[in-house]
Amino acid sequence: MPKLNLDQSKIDAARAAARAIAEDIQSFVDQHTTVTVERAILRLLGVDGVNAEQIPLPNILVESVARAGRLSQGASFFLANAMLETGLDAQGVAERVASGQLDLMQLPLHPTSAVRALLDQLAAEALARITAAREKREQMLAQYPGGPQPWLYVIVATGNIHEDVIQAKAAARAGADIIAVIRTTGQSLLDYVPYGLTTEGFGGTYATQANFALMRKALDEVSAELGRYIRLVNYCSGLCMPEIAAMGAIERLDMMLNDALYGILFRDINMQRTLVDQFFSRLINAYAGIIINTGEDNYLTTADALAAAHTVLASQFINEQLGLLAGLKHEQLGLGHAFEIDPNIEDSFLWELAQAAMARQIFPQAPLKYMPPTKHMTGDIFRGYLLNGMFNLVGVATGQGIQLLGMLTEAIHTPFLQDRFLAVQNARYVMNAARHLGEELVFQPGGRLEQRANQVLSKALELLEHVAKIGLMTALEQGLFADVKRSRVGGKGLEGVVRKAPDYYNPLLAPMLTELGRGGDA
Amino acid sequence: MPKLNLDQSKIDAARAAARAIAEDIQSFVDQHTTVTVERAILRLLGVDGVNAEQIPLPNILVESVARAGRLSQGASFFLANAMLETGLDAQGVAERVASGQLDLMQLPLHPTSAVRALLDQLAAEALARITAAREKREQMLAQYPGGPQPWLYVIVATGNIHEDVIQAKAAARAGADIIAVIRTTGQSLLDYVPYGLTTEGFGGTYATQANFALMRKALDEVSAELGRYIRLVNYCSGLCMPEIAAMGAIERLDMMLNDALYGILFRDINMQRTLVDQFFSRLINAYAGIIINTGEDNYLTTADALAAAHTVLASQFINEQLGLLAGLKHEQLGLGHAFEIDPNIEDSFLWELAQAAMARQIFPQAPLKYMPPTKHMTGDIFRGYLLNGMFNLVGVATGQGIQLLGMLTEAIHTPFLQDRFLAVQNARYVMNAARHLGEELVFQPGGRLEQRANQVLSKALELLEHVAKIGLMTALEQGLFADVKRSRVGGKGLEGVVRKAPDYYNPLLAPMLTELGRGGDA
Amino acid sequence: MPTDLTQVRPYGDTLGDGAMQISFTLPVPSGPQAAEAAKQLLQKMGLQAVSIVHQADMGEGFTFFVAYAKCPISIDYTSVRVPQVTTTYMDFDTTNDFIRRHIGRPLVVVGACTGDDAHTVGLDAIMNMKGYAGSPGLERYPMLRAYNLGSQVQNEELVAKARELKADVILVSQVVTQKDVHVLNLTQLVEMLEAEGLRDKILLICGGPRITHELALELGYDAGFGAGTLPPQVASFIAQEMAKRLR
Amino acid sequence: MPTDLTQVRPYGDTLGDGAMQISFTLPVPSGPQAAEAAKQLLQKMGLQAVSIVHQADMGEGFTFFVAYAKCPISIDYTSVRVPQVTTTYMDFDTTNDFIRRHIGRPLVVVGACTGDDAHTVGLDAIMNMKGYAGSPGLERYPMLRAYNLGSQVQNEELVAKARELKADVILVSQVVTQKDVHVLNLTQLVEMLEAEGLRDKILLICGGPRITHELALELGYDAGFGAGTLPPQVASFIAQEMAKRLR
Ligand code: B12
Ligand code: B12
Ligand SMILES: Cc1ncc(COP(=O)(O)O)c(C=O)c1O
Ligand SMILES: Cc1ncc(COP(=O)(O)O)c(C=O)c1O
Repeated sequence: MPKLNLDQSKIDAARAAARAIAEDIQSFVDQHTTVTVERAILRLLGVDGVNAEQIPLPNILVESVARAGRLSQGASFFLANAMLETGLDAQGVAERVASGQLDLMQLPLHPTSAVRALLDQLAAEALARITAAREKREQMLAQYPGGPQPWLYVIVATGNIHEDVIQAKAAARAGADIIAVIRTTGQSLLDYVPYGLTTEGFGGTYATQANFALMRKALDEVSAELGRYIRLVNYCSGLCMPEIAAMGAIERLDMMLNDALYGILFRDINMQRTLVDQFFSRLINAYAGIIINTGEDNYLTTADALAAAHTVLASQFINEQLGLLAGLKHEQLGLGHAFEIDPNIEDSFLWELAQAAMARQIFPQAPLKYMPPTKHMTGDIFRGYLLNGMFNLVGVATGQGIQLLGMLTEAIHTPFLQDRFLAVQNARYVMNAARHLGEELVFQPGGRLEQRANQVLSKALELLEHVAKIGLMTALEQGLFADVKRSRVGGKGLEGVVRKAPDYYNPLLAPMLTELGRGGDA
Repeated sequence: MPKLNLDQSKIDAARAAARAIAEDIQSFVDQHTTVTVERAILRLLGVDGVNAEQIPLPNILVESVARAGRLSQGASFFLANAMLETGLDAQGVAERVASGQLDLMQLPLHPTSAVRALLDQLAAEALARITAAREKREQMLAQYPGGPQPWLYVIVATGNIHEDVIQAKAAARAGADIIAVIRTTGQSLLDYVPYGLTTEGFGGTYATQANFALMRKALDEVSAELGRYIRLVNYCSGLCMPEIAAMGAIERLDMMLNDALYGILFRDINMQRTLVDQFFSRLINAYAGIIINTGEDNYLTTADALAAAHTVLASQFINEQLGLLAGLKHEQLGLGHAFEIDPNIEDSFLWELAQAAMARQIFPQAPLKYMPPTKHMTGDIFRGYLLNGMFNLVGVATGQGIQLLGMLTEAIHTPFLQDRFLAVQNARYVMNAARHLGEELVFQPGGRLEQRANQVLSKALELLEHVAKIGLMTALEQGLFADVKRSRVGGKGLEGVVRKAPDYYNPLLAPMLTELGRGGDA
Repeated sequence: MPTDLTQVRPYGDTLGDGAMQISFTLPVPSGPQAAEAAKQLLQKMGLQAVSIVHQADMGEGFTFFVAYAKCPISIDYTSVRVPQVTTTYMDFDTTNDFIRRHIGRPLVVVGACTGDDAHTVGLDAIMNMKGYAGSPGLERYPMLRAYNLGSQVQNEELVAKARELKADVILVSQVVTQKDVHVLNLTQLVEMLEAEGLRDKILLICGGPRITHELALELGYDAGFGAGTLPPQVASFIAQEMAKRLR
Repeated sequence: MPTDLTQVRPYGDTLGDGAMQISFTLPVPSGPQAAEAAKQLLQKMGLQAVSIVHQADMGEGFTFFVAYAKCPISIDYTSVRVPQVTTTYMDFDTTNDFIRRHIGRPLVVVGACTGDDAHTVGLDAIMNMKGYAGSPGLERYPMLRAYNLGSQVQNEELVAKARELKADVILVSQVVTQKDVHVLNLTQLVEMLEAEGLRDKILLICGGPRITHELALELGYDAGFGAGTLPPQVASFIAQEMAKRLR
């Protein structure tokens, strides 16, 4: 890969500042739980399904614990207690609670040690299921290895899971390596996860466990047929991050959109809520061997990509450190960035190349997630197709990990089958024709690209050191990211955040952290 | 510009071999004239128009001299003699000959010195006209300077000059720097130049002096309006190379397709004929300040672009040396090459980059003419648009001079207005976005690109040294270029070649050669 | 060859040639029969000289086509009327003066991205202080009192807020249009305003990249603004239209 | 959701949605009226939900449009018949054997790019020794005596040569199609052969990227071969068709 002469001391300092920021947040996280963290635990321990009003049973259970003011002890305690009391399994208990036959909070309490022993056993079973899924992935990857990075990532977004399946299979056949099922607008603000196979969505399809399973099955079939493992992606963000992580871990998703700050900045979700949720969701993702995709590209949809380039880098550092603290390996950190500089600017291609090469060099092990032009796409589909080609060229020349393919109709509609097909053709041509370009290019020492990259690095360092000083929450309050100011107590979902009691228990936490280690090598 | 470490001694040896090849041909050329050379002289001295059967008067005059077996003395001698005899001007004489009122060959002969004195005077007037056109160009270029190279070159090819004018003006407004009016199929095999404004052509428009003038006028208007001088191109090849050069010199064309071997290889024109014709046509182009475009790209439409790359380079060397011998300056040598490697080949983009950078380095002063993908274009217009974009990127990154813009519909039809517009948009985006890329890129020393370029250079040297040994005509007979074997006495137009008599006189030759110098700095 | 504007036809390289480029997908497997079906389909649409220049197998029984054809239909350009906002364009100062003179008080403007739409960039471009493409946004106008409620605002919420703030004008942005969700959202708002007896009291404006003035009128709005709208266009319309209504 | 093949419609992202992409130029100056004219033109063609997603001023009073729309027309795929060469595909050896067995002598094949057409690559691909895409060309077939006359061969010349060589088969390549010059050239050849009483004695085949079997039949040829043709396809046809005729 082409090498930029970057100031290593600044990289180190930036990483240290991000570490400090992340550790500060982690101490807050460690003291809290949320309704969705608790629901995720229940799901992993075996609770699923909905009642007649389509309310998910995990919600009903957690709700009843919360109503009693006992969520600070952890919902799973009451579930296990009820299991001991009734002799039912988790789902049996949940169904009886849902039907009103059982009230979790009215049952006699079994000795804590007995309850925890049961919980530990359920947790072990849950983790075994996740491990099984993970091993199945590893086995399939060994059997059907994919091509070289950048992997080609496309979205399906019809709103109807059955239509999505057709489109996903067609995309895989055309050459896509990764299929993301885009979520319907608005799902991220639901404080529950919808249930079952769904056929109605706007701009995307509901993320449900049944939808995950159906798509996974279809992709497994096509993987076997093509001899190439096709990865599946969904959105682990919004008000239900940990629950979606749990579902994805069980249904063997391979990647999850999962950012520490996205919900706060772009969905006005309360920052305490998101910061706690992201940790547990990432822990699950880490354990499941899922690659997360962070959302730095979103900064550039509202801010100018040249002016705000350093905020992208700063956020990458923060996502990296928070990710490592949640047990993720570098190889699981699909840090995001994007090709969003106004294409009409002279030398814009140079600045894109500089940014992409810089990210590659600063995060050498991360499978960087590289987003295509979106903001400057117009109804001129020919120009759009070309922009996507230049983006693909930068992707292959700088060795990005995950290449989200741009659609020529980005400014018009969610992708048609043919738009996606053309996008894959575009990437395949460019990446094959320039396969080893990265090895052949050297950048002029001290030239425009190097200067630009060092500038961006310096500004990111400045920002990170400032944030480290004031703390991330204050920085968010001051609008230091994405030009958006968010109050510590504003936004959606704060009511779902609970301070852990001394006797709080999450049976999954310890085994996962023990196995994963925490904080990586920073 | 990115620099390849090429073996300079091989470049020098290749150039020396080409020089030897060219000088050998030049000694043949110097001993011959052709019907079209003579017609070109008459045109420059003032003969124009057609008779009732649409036969051009220059043809009628030269025909009558040739019929009398006196062409070896030069047709202009008999014209001037008739002028002295009749007191008419050149056109007056020609018209009377055409109407049968006058027989050039039946007139008493005036003393050679008197005839030559008149010819020298007519020649001086002719050269003054050309110089005036040239100065007008220089003045317009000073007043309306264009943008940086690569200049954007597009074709119009409706068959109808009036429709062409509309399309040319629209293209200029869109951002094209150069307009080429493509010639109708078949014109190159006509041994005369059609006359007047024309509206019927297949795959192109007739090259006539009236068409040249109309288009020049339209482009001058649009140049003034846009404050950017728009260059006009036509085809100075086929059986009438020198006549078209003469017309172009008078009507202020700025560039001419004008190759030493194209007609032989691709139109089966006799080699003696073309080699004599190319010399005089180039002399005129040189004097008129016209940039020639050579046709090496054509090798790649029939041969494989990877395998035949060295024939392109070898031909560039030969065209360079023949051009210099005809008084052209390096700055007038638009040597051709093309982006024609099968795009499905892995690393094809690297090989294109290597070839383009190599040509740039070996011919540093020449405004290289870079042809777009044509052979591998298909009905997939989206893919085509992208290929053209990659071609434009190589063009700007390697500093090509003249960029022929590819059309997304290359495999389908001659360009629609919108195809050309999209092509210009494509180039403008890519070249602006990568304006200084060339200054920032360095190629890995000893890497794939450098190795490839040196290989091509070595093979070209080998070929040139072999051709120098056997002579160019023998090489053409043996099929060493473009896989086509041509006989020295086969093909079209040999009957129009005449060995000069000792008293042969071309009044333009000496003053042009004196002013231009011959052979440049090799 | 001056164009006859009463008979305008697509143009490839010759006036009247009718040239068109078309691409589409058919849910049939790739092959000669697919190409023929594609051709016949275009012929059935009335196109002539249909040439299927490219087909590609997209898998799962779908085939992609690129075609060129000639359209024999022409249109009378001289009689084409565009439903357009007819108020005249006024700049920042003129608009403020106009409101001062003709209305005499600041107008209250409430804007939101409604339903689940979270695309705020367009509405922000119109409303935010800093404005768009060099023109200041509505918040900067002293004679407009502009409230930007942001994204994913439910229609109920918007109506309540409009009532609370005694809004003169409501601005709605709709960017997501898949399955015509924008039509749904926009229609629901009109119905709510009507049900609450507010519709007549409010100048109702919508905007977004797929919104046209024509569509807006159809849906019961007073105006619609599409891609590339600048804030002063909206401010001019508000000022002049409100003056007319309050006259 | 299995596709109903008797009612096939273009597909965007939902079965039956009719989605189509169209681009074209109108000879009218860019602006809202141009966009409206473009839209109305497409509507007049029967398209629905027409959305002009892009327009660009191309100068000289021309405007470029990109549109998406829904095509309400469907086609009965099950009843689509493709005029296709019906002979079966045989490889090199099989074809030679076939000629040996059924005809008993080598067939004489004369090929040319006619008129002003100088595009020899396609004809060479079919005829040259070295062949195309891995298949040997007709010159390599021992049971074919193939003469490639090359480019820009006038029809007179071709007919004369065919007579001289006692050709069984004539192959004509036409690549340039601007202003339908290929139709002109191809038709002229048929007329000449008829005038000379040769038409019935010769198997007449044309080819080129814009040639279809259907077009060839219309023009009075026995077969037409389009883009991507391989030499054995042509050889198979010649062998089987000649056998039938000589039977
Ligand atoms: C930026 C962007 C985002 C950002 C939005 C950030 C933000 N804070 O706004 C993010 C990343 C969050 C996002 C998310 C999504 N997006 Co989005 N996004 C875009 C993108 C790239 C640009 C939009 C934009 O900012 N344009 C610039 C502004 C200035 O233009 P504008 O909106 O047209 O506004 C102008 C005019 O229309 C007008 N105007 C607009 N509103 C109003 C209102 C009034 C009153 C007036 C007078 C005028 C007016 O004036 C403005 C100035 O001229 C477009 C693609 C594109 N290139 O257009 C997709 C696009 C709009 N998104 C799309 C989708 C589907 C989504 C998602 C639903 C995908 C998903 N399932 O996750 C999500 C969810 C968002 C949600 N809940 O709504 C689709 C919509 C498809 C469709 N037609 O239905 C698009 C077209 C992309 C695509 N092809 O799929 N997106
Ligand atoms: C190479 C080429 C040239 C070369 C030709 C070299 C040569 N010796 O053949 C050169 C540079 C000389 C050239 C010149 C011109 N060309 Co040219 N050229 C092309 C190009 C790039 C590729 C054609 C090709 O070789 N295809 C590869 C072969 C293998 O494919 P094919 O021809 O389709 O053949 C296959 C089948 O069709 C079939 N087939 C073909 N013939 C036959 C015959 C029989 C009997 C059978 C059975 C089958 C068969 O089998 C073949 C193998 O599968 C095309 C654009 C493109 N990408 O298609 C333009 C193109 C064909 N050229 C075009 C034009 C206009 C010209 C010129 C007239 C331009 C000008 N005014 O100067 C000139 C003049 C040539 C002339 N007098 O005819 C146009 C034609 C437009 C139209 N539809 O009318 C095209 C489409 C480019 C464009 N968009 O403008 N050209
Ligand atoms: C990290 C991340 N999460 C989630 C989303 C999707 O957002 P939502 O589901 O909240 O609409 C995005 C959007 O691109 C993202 O980048
Ligand atoms: C140098 C040169 N001359 C002439 C032509 C055009 O050929 P003709 O006019 O002989 O058809 C070309 C074609 O590209 C060319 O490259």
